Amino acid sequence: MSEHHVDNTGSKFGMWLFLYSELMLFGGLFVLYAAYYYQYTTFFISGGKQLDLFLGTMNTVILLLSSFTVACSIEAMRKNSKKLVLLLLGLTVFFGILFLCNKYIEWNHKFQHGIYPGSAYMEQSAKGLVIFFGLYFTMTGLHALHLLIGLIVIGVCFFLCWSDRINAKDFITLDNSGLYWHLIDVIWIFLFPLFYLIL
Amino acid sequence: MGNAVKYVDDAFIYIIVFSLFLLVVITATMVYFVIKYRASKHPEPSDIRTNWKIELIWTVIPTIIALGMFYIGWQSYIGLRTVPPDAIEIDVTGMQYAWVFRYPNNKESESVLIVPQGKPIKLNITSLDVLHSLFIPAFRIKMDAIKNMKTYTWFYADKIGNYTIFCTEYCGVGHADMTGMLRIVTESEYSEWLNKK
Amino acid sequence: MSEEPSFYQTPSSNRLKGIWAWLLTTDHKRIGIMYLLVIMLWFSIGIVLGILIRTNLMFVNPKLMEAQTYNALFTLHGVIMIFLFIIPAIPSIFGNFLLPIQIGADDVFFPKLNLLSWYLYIAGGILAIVSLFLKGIPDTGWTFYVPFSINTQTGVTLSVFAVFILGISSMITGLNFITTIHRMRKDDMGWMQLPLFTWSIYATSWVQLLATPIVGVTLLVVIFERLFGVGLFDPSKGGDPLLYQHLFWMYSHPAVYIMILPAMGIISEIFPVFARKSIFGYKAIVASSMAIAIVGSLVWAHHMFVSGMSDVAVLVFSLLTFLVAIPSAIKVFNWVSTLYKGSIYVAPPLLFALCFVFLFCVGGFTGLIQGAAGPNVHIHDTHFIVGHFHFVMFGGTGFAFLAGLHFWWPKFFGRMYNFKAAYTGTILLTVGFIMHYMPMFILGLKGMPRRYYTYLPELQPMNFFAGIGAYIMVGGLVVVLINLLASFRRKESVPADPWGGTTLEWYVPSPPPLKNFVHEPVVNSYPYDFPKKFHEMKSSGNSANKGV
Amino acid sequence: MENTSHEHTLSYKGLSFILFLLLVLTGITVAISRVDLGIFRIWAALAIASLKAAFVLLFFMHIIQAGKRVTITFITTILILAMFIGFTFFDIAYR
Repeated sequence: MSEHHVDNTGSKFGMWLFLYSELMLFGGLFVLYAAYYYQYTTFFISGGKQLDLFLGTMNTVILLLSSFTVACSIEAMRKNSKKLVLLLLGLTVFFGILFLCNKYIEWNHKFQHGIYPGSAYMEQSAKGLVIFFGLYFTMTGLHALHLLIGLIVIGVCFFLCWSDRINAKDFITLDNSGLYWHLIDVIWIFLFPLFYLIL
Repeated sequence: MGNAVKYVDDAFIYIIVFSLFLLVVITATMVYFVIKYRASKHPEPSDIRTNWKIELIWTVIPTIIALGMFYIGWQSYIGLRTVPPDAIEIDVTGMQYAWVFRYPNNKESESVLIVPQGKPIKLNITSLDVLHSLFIPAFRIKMDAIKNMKTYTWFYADKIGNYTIFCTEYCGVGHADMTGMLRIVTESEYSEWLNKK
Repeated sequence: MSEEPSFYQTPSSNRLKGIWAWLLTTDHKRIGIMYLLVIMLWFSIGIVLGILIRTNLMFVNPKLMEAQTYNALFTLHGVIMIFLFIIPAIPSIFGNFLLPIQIGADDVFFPKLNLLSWYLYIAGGILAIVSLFLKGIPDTGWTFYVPFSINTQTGVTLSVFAVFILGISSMITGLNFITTIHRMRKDDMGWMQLPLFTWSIYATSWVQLLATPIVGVTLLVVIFERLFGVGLFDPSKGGDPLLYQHLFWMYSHPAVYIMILPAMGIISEIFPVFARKSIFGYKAIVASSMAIAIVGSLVWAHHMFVSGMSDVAVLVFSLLTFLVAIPSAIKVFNWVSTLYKGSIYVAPPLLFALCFVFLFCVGGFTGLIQGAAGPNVHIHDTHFIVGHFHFVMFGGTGFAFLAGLHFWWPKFFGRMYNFKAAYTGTILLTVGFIMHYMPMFILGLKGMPRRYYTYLPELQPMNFFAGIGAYIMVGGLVVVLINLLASFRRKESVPADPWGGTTLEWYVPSPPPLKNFVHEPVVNSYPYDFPKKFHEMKSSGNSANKGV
Repeated sequence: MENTSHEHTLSYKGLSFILFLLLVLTGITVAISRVDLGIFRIWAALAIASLKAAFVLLFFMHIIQAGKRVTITFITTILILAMFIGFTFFDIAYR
């Protein structure tokens, strides 16, 4: 009978199921985005122009790099080169923090121009613009929150690798954490054009 | 033109009759089986597992019945949505907790809607605050009132009398008191009232 | 098998003692029992609130309560009954306890996650209570429609967050079950050997997994709206309240299927056992479960026919609504046909199941009336709706829940209840139920809106009558529940298979031991093979064989 | 017990190549956003984003190696989300 054997395929399947639910979580907001884009196209274009394309692109590149380092770290784990794993995970955390710093700069910049939900400036703006920035803050905010959680997860993985509790024989935790991190990347891959490139 | 109400009622009757019939058949069959095949009378059960012909039949027939119900329901809905061109347009505004009606000559009335007999009436509905819903059961009409959005409904004012108006979208503490009165009066009475001050 | 200690005597992890053996357990059976306890508690609270509401409506004039109190009460009644009772009840109690046993496994795939989802459920419940005392009882109705839910001063933020947490709990349970069914079935149990209850839980779990996050994020936006004024749903800032309704029903309509699908699963288990005969059309029932789960996810906007939505959408969603009725009809026909040429023994579970079929049919047929676009306009948001969904939710899911409770009670606790009291309770409950909810259809057709603490005086007799029905119904319910509790006072224990069932849970002792199976379970090539079962029972020389 | 860990996955070199492709695609999507494509603006951006996401899913997340079960359920999920978005437009687009 089923003794507690290790079923990595099962754990991974469970992780994927979790990722589906995350997709649907953002999916709800994508429904909102699609509907409001249809309704307020011109305002979305003018709103998009007010966003910092350079910072947005930088963040895309940073996240792609971090995804790459995570993918490599799993490869390195498979090859049992612990030092490389730690280096790559460290890099990932670094990229993640860099992303959040960029986000902070960007949001801060917007706030200083009075662009934030419920601000006096927004009250006077056109409704389409309020909606655009409402979506922008909600979606990138939720994304940043996920990234923060991802950072903690990757950080924990770092220490587990350090103490050999994740090792070449059993690295399903790292594998699954990697999946989560990639999903954050995938979501950003869509958020980036939807907000920054609608010009 | 006063047929919108009739169409809706016909749809009701059509669906209810079919449903009642099926309900009775299903329940009766079930009870009959329970009695006929009770263990004391029928100790040896047979081993029937499936029968694709029957499955197919009772998939197709309900589908046809359901599509029939859909069609008749949709037809009656079209009647509720197609406003005759000669309709009198009245603006309706819902607010916590009253209805305000504005007539073609900009006269306003609160909670009482007065319309002339023998005319189709179009109601253009909006809201000042939260969601409301204008409901006149006698004419089978209901439509939500939404801030910054225009919705409409219409009815044919065929019989003189007083009819109750309800709010059916929950809107707060005064929700149940947000009722009004629809008064259908004669043409002359209406114009007299409309042009008074 | 009496030498094998039951799971009650064997703490599941380490050497936990006393209360900790429960609170820190990862045993799916203990978690199921813990759910049972808490969910029954919430159910009782919900019933009390409901009876208060109906008592108030019995009379037009001497008012039991103010409008604000009434609004708070129906909000609480809705939130508790939906999010804390009906949605979790069957998957969390019966799913947890039985699903692993039915597929021959010793636990769910993620036992710790399972415990976590229980704690999330508790946390959500506690948060819901806290929200009452912090900022006043929410008064929005369980639907939290914007913009009212954004504007009202009551403690909506916290209760919405509570619902969000309950959603996560439900989602995790679904995730766990899907993985369990995929990965932990006995090797020789293929998809067409799964018991129908497991199938229905499988279909339900997918809905839980994919639909719940949508309402999760929607409620988060409502919270952002209340805290920061984002404006996404606020019409005065350019938001579109109809989009809230779309997103809300995108979850909450499928949630109806989260409630009814497992109920149908229970009924599909009970009918064959008490007819001593295989379920009629196993594959058709499986297919209709999946069809309901999929098509049922695409009919959400039939809650919005008068919301100002486009007529095209009304057309599409009305059509789809009628289509989703068909798999439900197929199931009903299959259940009834199962009785044909059976050898029927009307034990309490079957009596509940028979009542279920009748009440569920009434609920389903009145649902057709609402699916039709024209009639829907008239009865939307009236008492007709209240009657309809109580027939489906209580007459359907509630009765199936009670049926399941009577069916598996011996398996859970190893004790049998008194049959006579169970019959009496069931009859009282059903009669009261019909007296209580039938008048609502007429009230609704006459134009009595829902969520009104008062009404037109001419409707009083019928409301009074409905109120009497409510008291009879609750009386029946009390009899049923007390009878179940009274079973603990009986000394004699129950054999492994008191009913003669064919699915695997009847091959383990009642209550089961920690590892569920004393012997390696044998999977039948057909899960409802009654001739084989009879043969086994004869050869073991005992009609109620004590474990295999 | 199936085990995915020994199935062949991309080497560092392969992963680097995918990263390179992703960066190039990012460049392209930024570049064409400067061109006025009218209503195709959003579709072009989404097409490139989908391509990028596909690369991440295929080569970083190894969705194929995770088994048929994952591939099928993933596609189903995406389809359901697409239907949710699409069906909303029965309302939005005809209001």
